[in-house]
Amino acid sequence: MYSFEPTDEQRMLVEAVQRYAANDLRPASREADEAGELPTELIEKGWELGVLQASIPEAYGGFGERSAVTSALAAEEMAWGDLSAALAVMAPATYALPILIGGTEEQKQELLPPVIEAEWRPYVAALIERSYSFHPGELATTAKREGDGYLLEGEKSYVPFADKAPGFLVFASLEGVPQAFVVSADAEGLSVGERDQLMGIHALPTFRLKLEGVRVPLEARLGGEAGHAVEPIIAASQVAIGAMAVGLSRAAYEYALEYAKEREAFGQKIAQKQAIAFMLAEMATEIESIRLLVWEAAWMLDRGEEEAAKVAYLALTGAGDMAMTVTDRAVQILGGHGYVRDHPVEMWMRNGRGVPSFVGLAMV
Amino acid sequence: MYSFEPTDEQRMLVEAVQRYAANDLRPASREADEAGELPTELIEKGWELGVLQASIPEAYGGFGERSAVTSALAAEEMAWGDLSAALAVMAPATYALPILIGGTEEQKQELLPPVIEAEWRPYVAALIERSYSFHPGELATTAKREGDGYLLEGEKSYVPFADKAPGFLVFASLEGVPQAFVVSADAEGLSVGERDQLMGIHALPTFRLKLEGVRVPLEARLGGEAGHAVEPIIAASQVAIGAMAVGLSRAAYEYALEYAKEREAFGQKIAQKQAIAFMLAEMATEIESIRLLVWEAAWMLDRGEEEAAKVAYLALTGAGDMAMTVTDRAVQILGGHGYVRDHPVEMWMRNGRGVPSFVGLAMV
Amino acid sequence: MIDFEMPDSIRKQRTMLQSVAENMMRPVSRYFDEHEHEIPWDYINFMHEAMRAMGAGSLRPDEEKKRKGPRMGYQRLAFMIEMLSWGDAGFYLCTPGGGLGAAAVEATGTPEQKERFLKRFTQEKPAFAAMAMTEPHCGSDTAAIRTTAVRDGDEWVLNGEKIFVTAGHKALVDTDGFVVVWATIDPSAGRAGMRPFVVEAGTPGCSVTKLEDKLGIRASDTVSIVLQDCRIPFDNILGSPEVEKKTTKGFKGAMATFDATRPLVSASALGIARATLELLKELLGQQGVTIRYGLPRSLLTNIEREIIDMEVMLRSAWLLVLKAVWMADERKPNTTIASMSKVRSGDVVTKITQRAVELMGPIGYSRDLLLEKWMRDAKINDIFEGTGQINRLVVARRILGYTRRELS
Amino acid sequence: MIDFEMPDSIRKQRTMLQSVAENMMRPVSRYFDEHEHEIPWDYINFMHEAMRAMGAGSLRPDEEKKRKGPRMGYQRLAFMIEMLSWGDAGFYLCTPGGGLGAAAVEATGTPEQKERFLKRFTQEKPAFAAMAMTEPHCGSDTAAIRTTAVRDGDEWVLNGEKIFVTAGHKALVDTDGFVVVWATIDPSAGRAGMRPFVVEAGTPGCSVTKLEDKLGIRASDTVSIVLQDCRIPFDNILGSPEVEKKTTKGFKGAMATFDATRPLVSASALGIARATLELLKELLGQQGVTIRYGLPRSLLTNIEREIIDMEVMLRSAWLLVLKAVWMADERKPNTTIASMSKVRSGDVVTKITQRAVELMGPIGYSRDLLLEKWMRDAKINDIFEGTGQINRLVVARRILGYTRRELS
Repeated sequence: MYSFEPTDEQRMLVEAVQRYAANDLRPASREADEAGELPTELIEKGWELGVLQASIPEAYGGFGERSAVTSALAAEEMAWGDLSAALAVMAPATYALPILIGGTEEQKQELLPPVIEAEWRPYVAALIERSYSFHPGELATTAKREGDGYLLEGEKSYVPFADKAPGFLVFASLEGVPQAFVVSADAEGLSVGERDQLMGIHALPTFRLKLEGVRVPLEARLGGEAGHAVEPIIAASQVAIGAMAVGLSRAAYEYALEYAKEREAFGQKIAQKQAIAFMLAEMATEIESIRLLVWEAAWMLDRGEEEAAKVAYLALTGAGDMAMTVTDRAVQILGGHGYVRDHPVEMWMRNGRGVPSFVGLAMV
Repeated sequence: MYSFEPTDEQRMLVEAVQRYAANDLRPASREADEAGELPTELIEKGWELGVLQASIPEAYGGFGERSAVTSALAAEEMAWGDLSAALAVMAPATYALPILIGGTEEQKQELLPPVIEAEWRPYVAALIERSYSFHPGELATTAKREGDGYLLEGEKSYVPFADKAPGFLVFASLEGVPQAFVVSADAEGLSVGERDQLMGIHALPTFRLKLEGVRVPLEARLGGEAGHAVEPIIAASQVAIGAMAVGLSRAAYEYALEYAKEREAFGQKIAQKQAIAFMLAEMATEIESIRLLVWEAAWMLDRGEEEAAKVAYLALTGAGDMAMTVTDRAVQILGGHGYVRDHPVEMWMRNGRGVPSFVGLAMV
Repeated sequence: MIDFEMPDSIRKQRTMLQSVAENMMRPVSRYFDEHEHEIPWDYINFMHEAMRAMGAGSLRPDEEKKRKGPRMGYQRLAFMIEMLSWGDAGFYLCTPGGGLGAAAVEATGTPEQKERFLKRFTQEKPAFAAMAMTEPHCGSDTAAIRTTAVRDGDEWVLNGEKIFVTAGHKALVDTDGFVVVWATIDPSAGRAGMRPFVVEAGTPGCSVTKLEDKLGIRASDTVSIVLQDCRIPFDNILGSPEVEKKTTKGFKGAMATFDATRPLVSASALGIARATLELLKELLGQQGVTIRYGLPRSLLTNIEREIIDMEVMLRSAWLLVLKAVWMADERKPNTTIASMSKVRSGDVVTKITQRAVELMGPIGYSRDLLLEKWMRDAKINDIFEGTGQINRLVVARRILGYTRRELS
Repeated sequence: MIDFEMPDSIRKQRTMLQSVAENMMRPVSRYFDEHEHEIPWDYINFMHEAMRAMGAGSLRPDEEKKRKGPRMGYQRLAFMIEMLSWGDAGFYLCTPGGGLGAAAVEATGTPEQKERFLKRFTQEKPAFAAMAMTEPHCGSDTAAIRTTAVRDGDEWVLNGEKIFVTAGHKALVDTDGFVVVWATIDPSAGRAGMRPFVVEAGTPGCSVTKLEDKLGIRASDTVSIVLQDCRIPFDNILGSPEVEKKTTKGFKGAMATFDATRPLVSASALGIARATLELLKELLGQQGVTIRYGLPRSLLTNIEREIIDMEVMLRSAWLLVLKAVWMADERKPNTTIASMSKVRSGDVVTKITQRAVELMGPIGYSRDLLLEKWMRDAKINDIFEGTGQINRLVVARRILGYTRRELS
């Protein structure tokens, strides 16, 4: 039966995240963007909200059940505060959730508690590669079966906190099929390269990660010898990035709306001009519709529907366009004020353009 | 040196065509659309303006030099009056101009005078085929060298006046290369099929044309044994259709503009609303920019520039989008009145959508 | 709980209606497009019988009261309209029963009026109801209507002209139906003077004066109506019979109707959009063109990119419709999202149908396929029940908290 | 005669400037983007020398008077600006010479004023001029400015604050330049009271108070200026020195400046767009991706379709610019097409740059390439010299024949 009403529990979580986003993330976001880093306390405070922990069963150190819908609601709200910070706080999910989704019982028991029970530590996935046409279905990084293990070769990029990550989940092509491998930070042949210089998400440090003949044992492969399906993991990331794009777009839209109601020109508030008012109406409509699409994809993921992968992809596609259009228009509505760094809209536009390339940086 | 000013001669021609378009074509267009045919006198009156005749040198029965720029100016103006009628009046150009461009001296001397010196007679090109991905570079209709001639096989569509055409210029693939062949209406194996039922240009009767083992002599091939380049012919058609799309779009834009200045709502003229005024401003801008692109392509054609084929293609691409956007918006501005057939804008929208598919129906 | 599961009852209804669409509509779609002003009686009679048999007397969610469980009348209606419009949007508008007229009675009438006016839809013969709002001099500016209603004893005397009345001919001439006519009881009062009146078929002084020739939805009639000293009973004024001058209750009634009907009009739009997208994919499939999902845009073909964009548009717009009708069923105020759904679905269906025609080239443009018809049918959705511009205004006012005066 | 042939003189100028762009700008583009507020003196000094050597003292078409043949000063300027912006739009805005300030003097000054204020651009040291219009409380609403100019004997006393002054720091602090300040001589007169005043570097009471941190064009400075009892000579009021109250001549002067400069700003926008499109094609070419022209959209790849659409947009927008400057050179009124060119080029450059970043995926988003910088640089073109919205208003008023009052 159709319903668009979050549960009371979800509502409470969203409210808690909203408080954090409004009171902690938003005020810190500009400085973090300029400095290129986030205060550790800020990340830890977000981590303590327990979004990921609530997605992991007690058996593995958490206190709940994974719900992509719930996490998507939280992710949207956190990204409303600041996208870089949301990606930072939720970074360990990119390591933990694939293990939960595709790992063997042993892997879950061994690998999840250290991530979940501790303070925030950046165990992260390494998925993205530097190619104009990068997509998770076809990886240049390779895994080869060799003796009683696998040999990993390649280079990753956009790996958050690679400089201090204790462990990685490295995605590599094994006989043409993308598979994830657990790699410790001190594995031989693994080295952290340059920090990525990107247009946006400046506050999130991401790095290149080189894998030169990195050997991992058989049990490092997610799902063990049998491996795992990669589609649900990618879909979980598309939904997460989609939800964050919605939060980011809402931030820009709301900011532009308030500005337009304050700002006067030609003897009226600029919001009273159809040109501005219609832009705002279209932004609101776009956000609401893509938001529902993200929810639907999340709901399908939770149900394990076959179409989930497709709908998650559609949601991300729509979210990428939405984020670009909405943030661009927010800058436009602020005019010259939108172009200077006194207001956050230019940052949101820089962050927004990255949405289609961020798959792998978050999971729900 | 750059200049955007037509010559005095061009201006006079345009003015004559404009009078015909406004006084003859426009008043007749709705009835012709509903009836599915054009009064013969109407076509003949347009023919007497001599647009094509002025493009053909005296040696071949005409009285001028081909200028794609001049013809584009005329085509735009005529299509402003009515697209179907413009295509009808200029239909013989689709036969004559390729002969002028690619024919041998003998072909020109033999084939052009009967078209040019007489009253309007629908010698026409048969280029388009019924395929979703039709394009002139790859034809399903084939020509095979056989004995001392060629054997043509295939089916054409969108052939104007095929039921009364005395002769056709049939485009067929000869060893993978598109080539044009002169085919008489009474050639064996040639038969006129059903009339095409299209969304728009109802007043222009177009037909399927079947070629079942049609034999033509060697000299029927445009350019004789050596053949001819097809690119300049296609480019000439892209420019012609582009110019007509500009005329059509101008008609819709101007009509919507006048309507918006007359129509009141909420105590104001609707043109005083930014939503409407901005649409009109964008329509005007779009038309002006694509118009210049069509002109540039025509100018390149006249100069025989290498890039002409590419720019003509770009112009047609832009013209197709322009025609759809502008005519759709014209309907939108008229609202309910735009949706009923009392006003011409719905017809222009139907005609406008066809632009990307009309290459072959006109030449400059 | 956020839930996207289709209820069984809706799933079953869809299956049944799909068969109606495939068997009773699609085979004759082209015929009725080319024979404008002929009436698809076979479809009308069939639908009338079917709806009677099912106990559903009209296109309105009133049967809800009798059922247990959560209300989902508007949801059911939205799915019904979507599927009928997937079949043929012109036919859908010929579905017997109340349409917009009944929706107005439903939204603003008293229980007695509902009984009196709506029961005809469950009688033996099919009947139609229409809504008459627009006038020649005013399009979207519904507050500027000039049709007057003057009280004369036990009657109202109506004078004026209405245009663009959908199914007006069927409501007044072809069946024993009615038209809801919006008229002013006080021309000096603007919106505050507006009231809805029911004018029944056969009422002297009410005549259909023009049958429009249209771009699309040709199976459906659109007419002009002239009211010349047209007398109707006093209690044909919908709602409270007291003449409350200087309030905008009447107007708000009209608006309430729009809140209820806009998502339904949106559903109709998206039915056309889905039909188009499905046929497009089918035709391309016949040519060996398949769609790969999951790739970045830089690796897609243009057709893949267009189809994927269409799927995003269609699916996300449909969710707006679904949320809007769910809110209506839940009795939550849904003005904003109702107008959002109309904005989006109007855009989506015009874009999808216009692109589909282009993508199919010379055959897309031909009347051999229904794509070109659907493009023509589609455009009405950006226009009627509030143009895209009017609905943007409604959304903008809501999100900005502006009155009509502050944003016009 | 309709003619699209590039004059030889422009062709030569382009070749030379392309080499400047490739050698002096591109190699340090990234450096100055990442070191905001550093000044690219090498480029400035080089350009100053080069322009002096060529006898062109500023970015203005005044040298025309001395030449024979048809005027083409604005055309030359447009090509120059396009190519410099192809190199780096931030650098282009640091080109010594007049910029918008000189354009205002050129458009509204007397011959004496032109001589007095513009000659500095041909002196040994580079100098800048800027235009100060916008104020904190008003963006596009230039008629609402509050900066006042009060006559006091032989002087004007200026008070007020100006923001978003492009190159204001270079004009007032770094070189011996000037700023054209728009102020009102009669606050009750609205537009009719507005006049342009020249405030030279070093004038007491004029100070630069803020250096903006920006999204893009970081090599160029954007500042706030405060005028506090700033005294300037009486004949620093541009144009006729008589104080003509209650006419809008002053304001029209500003508008005339915009007519002249909008196509030039558009040219800058399209320089960025061309740079982007060329780099995009080059990068794709390196990956073995080529573009096929001549096919219907249904046979294109998405990349081909996007590139082709970009080429259509860029080429057609450029023709608007070209026609606008040709009209300026021909002394034909070009307000409409000047604003059209601005509308279109603002759209085109934002679309092309934003799509290019997306199409190049993770590397498009990275600062390893200049694409992301150009996307940031590009956005200013939809904002300064009249936003896209303001220019749509200008076009709409012109095509509708409406006054400001009729359409606002």
